[in-house]
Amino acid sequence: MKIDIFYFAWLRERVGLASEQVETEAVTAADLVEELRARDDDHAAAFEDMKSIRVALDQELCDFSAPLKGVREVAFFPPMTGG
Amino acid sequence: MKIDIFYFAWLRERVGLASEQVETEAVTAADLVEELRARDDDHAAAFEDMKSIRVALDQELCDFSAPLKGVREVAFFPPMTGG
Amino acid sequence: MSVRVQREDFDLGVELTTLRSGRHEIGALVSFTGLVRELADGAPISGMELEHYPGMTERALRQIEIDAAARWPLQASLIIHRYGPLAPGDQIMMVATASAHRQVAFEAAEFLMDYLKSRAPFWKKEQTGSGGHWVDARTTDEAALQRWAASPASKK
Amino acid sequence: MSVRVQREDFDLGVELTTLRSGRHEIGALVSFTGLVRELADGAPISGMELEHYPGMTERALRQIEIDAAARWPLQASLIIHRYGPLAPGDQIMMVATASAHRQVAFEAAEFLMDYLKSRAPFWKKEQTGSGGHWVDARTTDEAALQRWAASPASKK
Repeated sequence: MKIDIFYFAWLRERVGLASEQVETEAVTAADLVEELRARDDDHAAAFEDMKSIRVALDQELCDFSAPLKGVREVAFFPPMTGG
Repeated sequence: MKIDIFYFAWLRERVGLASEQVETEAVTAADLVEELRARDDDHAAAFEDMKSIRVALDQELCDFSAPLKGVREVAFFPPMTGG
Repeated sequence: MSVRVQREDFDLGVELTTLRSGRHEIGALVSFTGLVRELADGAPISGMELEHYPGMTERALRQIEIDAAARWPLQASLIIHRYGPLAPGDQIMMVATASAHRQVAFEAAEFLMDYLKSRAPFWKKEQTGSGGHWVDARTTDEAALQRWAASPASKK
Repeated sequence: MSVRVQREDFDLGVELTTLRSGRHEIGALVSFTGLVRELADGAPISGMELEHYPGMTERALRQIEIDAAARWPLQASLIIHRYGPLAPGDQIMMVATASAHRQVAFEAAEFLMDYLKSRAPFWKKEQTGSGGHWVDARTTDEAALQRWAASPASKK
């Protein structure tokens, strides 16, 4: 399946991309992270500290164990600091 | 001693006065209330329900047991309802 | 810190802008505005008269502001309270608090309101179809003070 | 109820006046305004960049407002959050809540702020003398959510 991936804040800076489209068969968000890590050093560095990373599937905050089935948009970002 | 007495809200309406000056030897605010009650029916009616009356001595909220010595201004009023 | 007791209305936006103007250490600004409701216990009111105790009112409000500043690291605060005749929808009063962080600003504003309700000498008389009625103090307002007695200052 | 995510500044006074305009059942209006502080951990900042996740931001803020309206009897609420470049003293965001009584308005405003801080996809990057720094989330912000999970709605 094709998934649009978005990166925000320092994740965007470390990956060096604001977004990318990937073809993946990953079952969960965590599986997708493993695939992305294997891409190159930038991705590996970005996903080094998973405690500081949150994931949203189709714009809803989710656990990394959440299934990707039917999901079109995945976003990775650090804890939010608005307000 | 001479004391200026002020009444507010429904106490003012029941006494029929916003203020009056009295000559008194009352030792406490409670003693002063007893003297005022004896003045006439309006005063007696105003001070009927003491649970609903507060007293300020020289513009500070006090207990009715507080001494009047040196006090120039006494105010009686119901519980406050500002805000 | 400042306190104003006045008959005339106030401009909430102007007051809040003035309060924080040029004060770049402020990160959080909280305001509370009290308004005249059109209903009193379900009955429509045509207006309200706010009586106060000139002299004591200003003293009481200043003391409440001093107490708040002693408990929380506030960069600014403001209390404005009106008296005289008011109509439904009118502004009755406002408090504002400014601090580096939001919890301080929120707590201090609630503290100001809780004490103002039960310790500042104002009395409301509402006009309804059946005449004028002095508003009863709510027991919940006196109870609201308890939480500040129980908990020590949260200095954040 | 309304949510706005925008680059441009907002007029706090106008927003609060509009929110309560003609709504005479409102007795209490609470506002919170977040401002850019001139200091970040003691170091002066020259500016800040606020990044967000277009689409998810609006969804998250709307959901937070819906959750607040389900817990408290609110007559009106408003959330405005800016993004893009900001300077010290600039307004970052505001929330406002209107209700018949003050405790409801205060609680709902704090609820909106607590959830907005930890659930709305905004990220702050501060510019200091040593370059740009992404602001770390405070553990106290995540902890602040606990009190809403623990206590049932106070419907007053």
